[in-house]
Amino acid sequence: MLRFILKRLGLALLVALTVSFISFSLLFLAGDPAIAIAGESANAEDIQSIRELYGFDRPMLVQYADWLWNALRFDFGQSYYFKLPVADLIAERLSVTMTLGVCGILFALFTAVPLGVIAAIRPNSLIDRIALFLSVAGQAMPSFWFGLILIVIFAIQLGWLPASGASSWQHFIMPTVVLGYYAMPAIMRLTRAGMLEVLSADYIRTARAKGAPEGRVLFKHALRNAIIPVVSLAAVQMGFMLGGSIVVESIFALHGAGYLAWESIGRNDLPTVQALILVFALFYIVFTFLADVLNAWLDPRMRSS
Amino acid sequence: MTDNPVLELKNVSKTYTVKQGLFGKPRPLRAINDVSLKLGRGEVLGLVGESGCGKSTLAKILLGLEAPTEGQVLVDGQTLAGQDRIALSRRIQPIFQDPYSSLNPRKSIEDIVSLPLRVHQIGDSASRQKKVREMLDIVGLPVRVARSYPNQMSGGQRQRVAIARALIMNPEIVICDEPTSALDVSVQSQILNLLGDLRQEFGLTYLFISHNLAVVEHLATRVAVMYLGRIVEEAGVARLFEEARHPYSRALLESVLTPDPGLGVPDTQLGAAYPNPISPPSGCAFHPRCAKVMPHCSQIAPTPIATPDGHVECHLYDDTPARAAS
Amino acid sequence: MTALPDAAEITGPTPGQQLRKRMFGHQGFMIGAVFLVLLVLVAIFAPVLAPHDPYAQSLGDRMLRPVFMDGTWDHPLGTDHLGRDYLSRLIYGARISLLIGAVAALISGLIGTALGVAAGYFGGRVDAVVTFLINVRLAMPVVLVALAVVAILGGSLNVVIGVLGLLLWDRFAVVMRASTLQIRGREFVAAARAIGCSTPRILLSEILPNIFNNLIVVVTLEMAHAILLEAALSFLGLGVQPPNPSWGLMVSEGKNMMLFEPWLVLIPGAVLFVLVLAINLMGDGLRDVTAPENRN
Amino acid sequence: DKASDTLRVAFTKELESVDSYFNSAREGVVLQRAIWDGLLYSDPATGEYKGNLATEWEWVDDTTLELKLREGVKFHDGSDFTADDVVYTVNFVADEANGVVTQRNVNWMDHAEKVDDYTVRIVTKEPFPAAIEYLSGPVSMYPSDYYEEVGPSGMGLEPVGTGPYKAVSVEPGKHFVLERNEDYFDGPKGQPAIAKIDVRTIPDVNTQMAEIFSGQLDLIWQVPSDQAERMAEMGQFTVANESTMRVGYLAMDAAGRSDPENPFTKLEVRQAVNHAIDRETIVNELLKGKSTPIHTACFPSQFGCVQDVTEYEYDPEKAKELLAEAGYPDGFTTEFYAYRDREYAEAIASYLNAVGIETDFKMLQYSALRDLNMKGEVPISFQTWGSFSINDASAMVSQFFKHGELDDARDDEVLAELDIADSSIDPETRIEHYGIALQRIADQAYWAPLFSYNTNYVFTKEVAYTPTPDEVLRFHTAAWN
Amino acid sequence: MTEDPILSVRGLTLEIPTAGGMLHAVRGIDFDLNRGETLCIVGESGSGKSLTSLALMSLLGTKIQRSATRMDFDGTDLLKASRKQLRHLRGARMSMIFQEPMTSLNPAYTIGDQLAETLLLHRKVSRAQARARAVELLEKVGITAAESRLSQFPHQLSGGLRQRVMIAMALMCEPELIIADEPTTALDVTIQAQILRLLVDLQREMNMAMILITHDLGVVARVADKVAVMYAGELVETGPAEAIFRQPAHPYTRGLINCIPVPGRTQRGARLGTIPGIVPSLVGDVTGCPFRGRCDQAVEACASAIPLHQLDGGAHELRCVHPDGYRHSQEVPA
Ligand SMILES: Nc1ncnc2c1ncn2[C@@H]1O[C@H](COP(=O)(O)OP(=O)(O)OP(=O)(O)O)[C@@H](O)[C@H]1O
Ligand SMILES: Nc1ncnc2c1ncn2[C@@H]1O[C@H](COP(=O)(O)OP(=O)(O)OP(=O)(O)O)[C@@H](O)[C@H]1O
Ligand SMILES: [Mg+2]
Ligand SMILES: [Mg+2]
Repeated sequence: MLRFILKRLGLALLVALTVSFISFSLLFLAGDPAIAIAGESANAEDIQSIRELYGFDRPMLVQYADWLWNALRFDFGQSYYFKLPVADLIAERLSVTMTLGVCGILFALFTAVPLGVIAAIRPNSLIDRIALFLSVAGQAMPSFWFGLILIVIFAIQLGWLPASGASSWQHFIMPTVVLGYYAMPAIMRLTRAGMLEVLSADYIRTARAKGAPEGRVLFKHALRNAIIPVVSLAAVQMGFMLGGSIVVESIFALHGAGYLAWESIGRNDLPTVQALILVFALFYIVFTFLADVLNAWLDPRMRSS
Repeated sequence: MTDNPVLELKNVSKTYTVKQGLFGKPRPLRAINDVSLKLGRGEVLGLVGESGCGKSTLAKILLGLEAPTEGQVLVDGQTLAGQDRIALSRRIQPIFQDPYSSLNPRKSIEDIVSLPLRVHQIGDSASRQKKVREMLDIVGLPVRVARSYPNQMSGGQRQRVAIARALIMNPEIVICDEPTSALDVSVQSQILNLLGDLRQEFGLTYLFISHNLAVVEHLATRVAVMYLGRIVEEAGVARLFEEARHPYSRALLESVLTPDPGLGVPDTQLGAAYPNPISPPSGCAFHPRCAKVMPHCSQIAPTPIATPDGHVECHLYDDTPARAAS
Repeated sequence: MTALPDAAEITGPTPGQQLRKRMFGHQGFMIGAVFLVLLVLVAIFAPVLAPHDPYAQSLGDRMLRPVFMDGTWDHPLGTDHLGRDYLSRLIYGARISLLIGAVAALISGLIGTALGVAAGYFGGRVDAVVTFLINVRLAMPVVLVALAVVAILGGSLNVVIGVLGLLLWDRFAVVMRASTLQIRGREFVAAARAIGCSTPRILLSEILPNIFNNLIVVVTLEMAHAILLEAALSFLGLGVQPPNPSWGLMVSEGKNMMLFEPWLVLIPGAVLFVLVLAINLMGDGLRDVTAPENRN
Repeated sequence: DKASDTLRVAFTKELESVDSYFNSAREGVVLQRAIWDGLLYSDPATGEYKGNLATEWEWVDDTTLELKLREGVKFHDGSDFTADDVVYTVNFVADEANGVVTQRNVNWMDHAEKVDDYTVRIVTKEPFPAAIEYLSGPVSMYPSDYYEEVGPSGMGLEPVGTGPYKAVSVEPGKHFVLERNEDYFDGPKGQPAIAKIDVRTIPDVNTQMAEIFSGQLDLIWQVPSDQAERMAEMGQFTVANESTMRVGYLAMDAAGRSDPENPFTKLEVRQAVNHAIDRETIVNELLKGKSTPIHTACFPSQFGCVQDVTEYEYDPEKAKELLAEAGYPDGFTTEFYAYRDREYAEAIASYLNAVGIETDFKMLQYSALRDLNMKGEVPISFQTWGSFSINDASAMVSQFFKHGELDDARDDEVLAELDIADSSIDPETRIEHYGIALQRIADQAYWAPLFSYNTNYVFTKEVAYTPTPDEVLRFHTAAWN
Repeated sequence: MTEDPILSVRGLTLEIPTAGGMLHAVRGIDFDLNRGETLCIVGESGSGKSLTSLALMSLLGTKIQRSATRMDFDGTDLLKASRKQLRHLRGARMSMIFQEPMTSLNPAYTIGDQLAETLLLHRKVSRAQARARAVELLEKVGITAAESRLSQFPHQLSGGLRQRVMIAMALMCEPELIIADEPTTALDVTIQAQILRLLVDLQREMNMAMILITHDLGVVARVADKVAVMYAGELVETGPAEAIFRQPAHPYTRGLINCIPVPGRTQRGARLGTIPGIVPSLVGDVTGCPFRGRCDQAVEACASAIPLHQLDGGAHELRCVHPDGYRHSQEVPA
């Protein structure tokens, strides 16, 4: 188990390193950051001096090594735009995004897993069909559009919920739904498919042949096995969600990391964008890593190997 | 024994590295352990042994699907590695166990059977078609199946298709890896009859792998018994079935349940400990299950002892280690 | 000689026939397919169907309401913020969405299939490298990276298609790898090798036909994915550029007046939803009809 | 709201820094006017200059301005405002090495000298007639000890000034809370009426509107015309419209920097572009409010912005003819860049398309477009310029036609005229030479000036506020009804 | 045989609705089973053996329709029993062992948990007592170091061991009837012999009735007291093992016996007997003898209803138009 964790950790680090390099080189091509720093009224000399000041005239690999070295110490440089340390900026905004992500995944799990289980218990029933349609429709719904519709209905027409901001739990309801519903279909399908597969497994028949009551068969014997892949998927989705929070945060004016990313792209604020890509990637990597470890722990076949 | 073997294995070993679990440590697994075998022209060599003992691995090596880690495979006295794989595949053809997975479900029967011809660029399409029809007839399939797909056929019919494909190149050697174990007995007998007929008609040489001793007895001329990657006993079929020497061979024979009511279930006197191929027992790999185990069996690995028509690998038949131990 | 009186009639349908029969019998697939075909026809015949020039602006006729909201039949779905006919723009917009979906899925399909099949078939190091690449790709936040790249290169149809094509290959790789792995273990592949088939031949004529169904399923799903992503990028202003009538862009433009003229947002969003739903229904249907448990 | 004596306002843009020298945003100007004071003050209604932190001022020579400071003024941190603060502030911002982002606002100053505790001299680099305007606008006074200690980033997080409001809470880019400065001196700005200002950044206009509908905001501004119109119709809000100094125009690559062969090097093509666009309709249908069509390369109210130059009326037929004359009977295709107001840019592109100029529309971020512009890779673009609310033509025409990297005309004649106009002290001379330059720009159709912008302010009926034409929200003039 | 049979089945019919129509998987099966007796059901793949066994345990999926004129287990009418009654029967008084030892144990729980569960479900015992019983039974099925096995997971055991665990699990509550569906098909021949022997010994010791399902005639011959030969959903021949093997009456039974090579009996290399053709489809109406298409004794009458003949004075029953299973010269071949 320890061996597994260590190997998995090594892989995670390698992935993180590669992502950081890709994101760095991608944005390296982005054009001249000096102009972004200099602002609207700078002249050519200003820009040249900024270029030298920040070391933009050095070769890319040198700049990358420099950046990476600093990044390892949680120093992602200064935001060109805010003139503040990127790390502080992101740290401050992450809480909103994390809250949103956690709420989103919980929303998805708490709706999708029961639905998937019910659908699997009664395949081809009305509930199953409804759940299936919901999942297809859910995946087809553009989240920006869904968000706008929710605002029109619940904030404007009904006035039940606030349209923007993050100052109370009500503010998180609509963003949570918009962010969470996108992960729902996948989780629901996997739960359903997993349950269906497990329910047709021989050991479920064994449990019934023992005289176990149906509830025990479903929850103790079936769900326990079906839930294992759902854990990984939820982690993957959580990683995606944080990256997908850009759209949601921009619609609901939540000042989270996603919104910061969008604005920073617009402002050519490269250190911030670079750091954010890395941070989002790290989240994905950490979540999948944790999920794998949790999986290994949940699944005795992996635990004991 | 054959002096002029068409196929010969010399000290062949095959080691896989297997990982246990997703990230477990890779460990070596000796699927085949220093095996030597000879196969004479027109012979049927039955290969028996329990699941995981290395039968299929041996078949794959003979088919050139896997390279042996050590040792040589000789075809007509020439090493297999040196020969052109394409040329070789004209002479050795396979029939696999599972007729459901051995045919490409996306191809018509005609495509499947003619594939060897096309690969080896033999004949034009008309002559190939003719040949396919002939072949289908030989294996007892109506010609109209040529346009069908595997999923439209029963298991027995599919196995016939597989046989047709194997024989269309007029091979000398056919490697049959449990060709009937997925079939019902009523179909099994058809396929066994067919294999027997074809052998006579075309003078084929078979390596016939099976775990069903009754089937082996019926078809084979010689039998090799495999245990954990080694051939522990090899003998002519009559000899083996009359007086098997190795305790494992005997246990195998005793386990055969003939349809004789009233005889009851035999006691094989085998231990239940199932060997793990990754960490095989020391000395004689069979010793933990052996009814006649002797003290030195767990320390010294037996070596082959020649018998009139083969060999056996058991300390019961060589007294050197016993003497050495005492 | 052994010609047995074989009573078995070979009457069953071929795999192709079976598949077609199941496809036509699958409700979801048919609904999706009908809608998709309709939308494709609309896209092809856009010049014939569109009542107006989708680019012709008339600043005096801005945001006229659609006919079901007291508008006139002259502009059945009203006009946008520059007085352009909404229906015509929607019709032309179908071209953009479909084009982006198709080409992006094609590009990513090629990349992902090549990687996935190679990983599945060759295993070992190749597999390790491809798996690593997939992990790296999955770790990169798609929307963020796409936005950044589009911001760098400037938004245009080609850039958007290229970026999406280069970003969405992961599912292809994952699915193709798994399918290949499964097929590779089948005995007919071993048989083909024993017969003497070359590796390219095995890949192309033995393996590919068997994973093609799965490929098609992923193609449809990724097409839908690409269309949605394009819309999201355009919505965020970093996708297809005006005056192209991208549906995402239309939602984004309509968004400004959302509180007063919600139909400006609802209509293009609904069309987008229907298109993606149709493709997803089709993909889902395909997945159902080609699922292994349905195979004989 | 009135009950809690808090005015809740929304900003659209994330403000990078509250330190007014380190942001170039309109929002920054708004906070600057609330938190700090300039030495002088310009009455937004009349344009008349008044003393603010300085009470008297006088040109000692062409480049030296002597100011007498107001006594008894205290910074929010309790320290006294003295000549040291002026000297420190001016010397700090005038030093290019300190990286003030709005260089144009400060780089005319060379340094400041202390004469006595309440008298300072500001020395300009060259004769600079617009100095008074700048001193009453963007140049505000910082506490020397505090600024020295915390620097721009500290000032951005915990700003300290003398202004009518003090900042009590700053979350960069997101949320600012200001409180009335109870000790505010009796200056020209007057005493603030509202106790607390709460500014939240809400980037989406719809959300802002949703919030004001649901009573979560009291005032929003920069509301697009369509929405403002609808909100006015609702009757629940006060909608006030004021013009701004921002001018929208098309810049064309007449100098052939992007490609010596590019169509815009031809006068007829540039004239055709000018004729192709229906400024009236755009103003009436899109911008509305107090916007007007513009024909010169500056904002009409700016000093020196003469109006009697060649005007190109909307005439698509003429445009097509001109294109044919230039050798493009079937038109041509060009990249068309823009960085804001996609709606307007799209409308303009559509007008160009109508006369045969096909546009490959490229919406870029400001910095990206500027980057391209400076490299000379932009054939035609839709640009806007707000002159930093400086009511002097130099803030616009001289910015772009003096062969800088953004100058796509590179006309020596224009350059010569502007040089004279910019550095002359004599108003008549200035007007004359700006006139010649502007006439030449119009004749050569280097630009296609289009329209001026306006701003809509929407606030609840509880709020009393009169906007000013310089697009600056002045909290200290707001009150409750 | 005066005592009442523990299990009595009459006219058991199972129908499965499919896309192509109703699949008549099992049609009118009758048999009785006495305490301590072993019944072997033998037949080709797809003949309905597993369905029959699941029907006895009432474990069929909801889709499959079960009907019968009589299905009694020791006085309980299985057809009318409530879910709760069934639950109390299953595992406690009738147990089942499945074919696939690899997949029949829940991978998520330890052997000990799964063994104890059966007892805890039916008897008021403590966990410790349940585990003690588990150890006892594991030892009984020949597993050494049983105590330490309790904490192992199924994947850590080999196939033979798992099947032993399955058997132990089935015996936890000392059931009166044990149904084993091909318990040894997936195992190696040597292990098969061990497991079968174990089953037979335990059955004798505990005096259980057993239904053993298999397609291996060798197994049948060695284990069965009674044999039921199943073909395409029907029992074509039933009777004492001795009788069936000495004098197989039904052409299908004869065909089966002739198919298999028997060392020492069939001539090496000689042609084996065959049954040509394949099993008929059972979708739609099924009339007459399902074997007639493959039968060398078929006559026209085979297409109509088939009578049941009693041989040897009752215990041996044959479902065939020919009273002794052979066509006689006056009958016209079909
Ligand atoms: N590709 C491989 N990688 C690793 N190990 C393998 C591989 N192929 C086979 N083995 C191992 O080698 C051993 C022999 O396998 P092989 O398939 O030859 O057995 P077999 O005798 O054919 O068994 P069966 O009767 O089940 O077909 C087994 O332990 C198996 O797990
Ligand atoms: N759930 C089901 N749905 C549809 N058909 C089924 C179902 N279960 C079984 N069948 C069909 O019923 C028939 C009898 O199946 P059953 O499993 O009883 O056969 P069997 O005799 O046990 O065969 P085997 O020896 O292969 O285990 C087969 O044709 C099978 O395809
Ligand atoms: Mg094998
Ligand atoms: Mg079965």
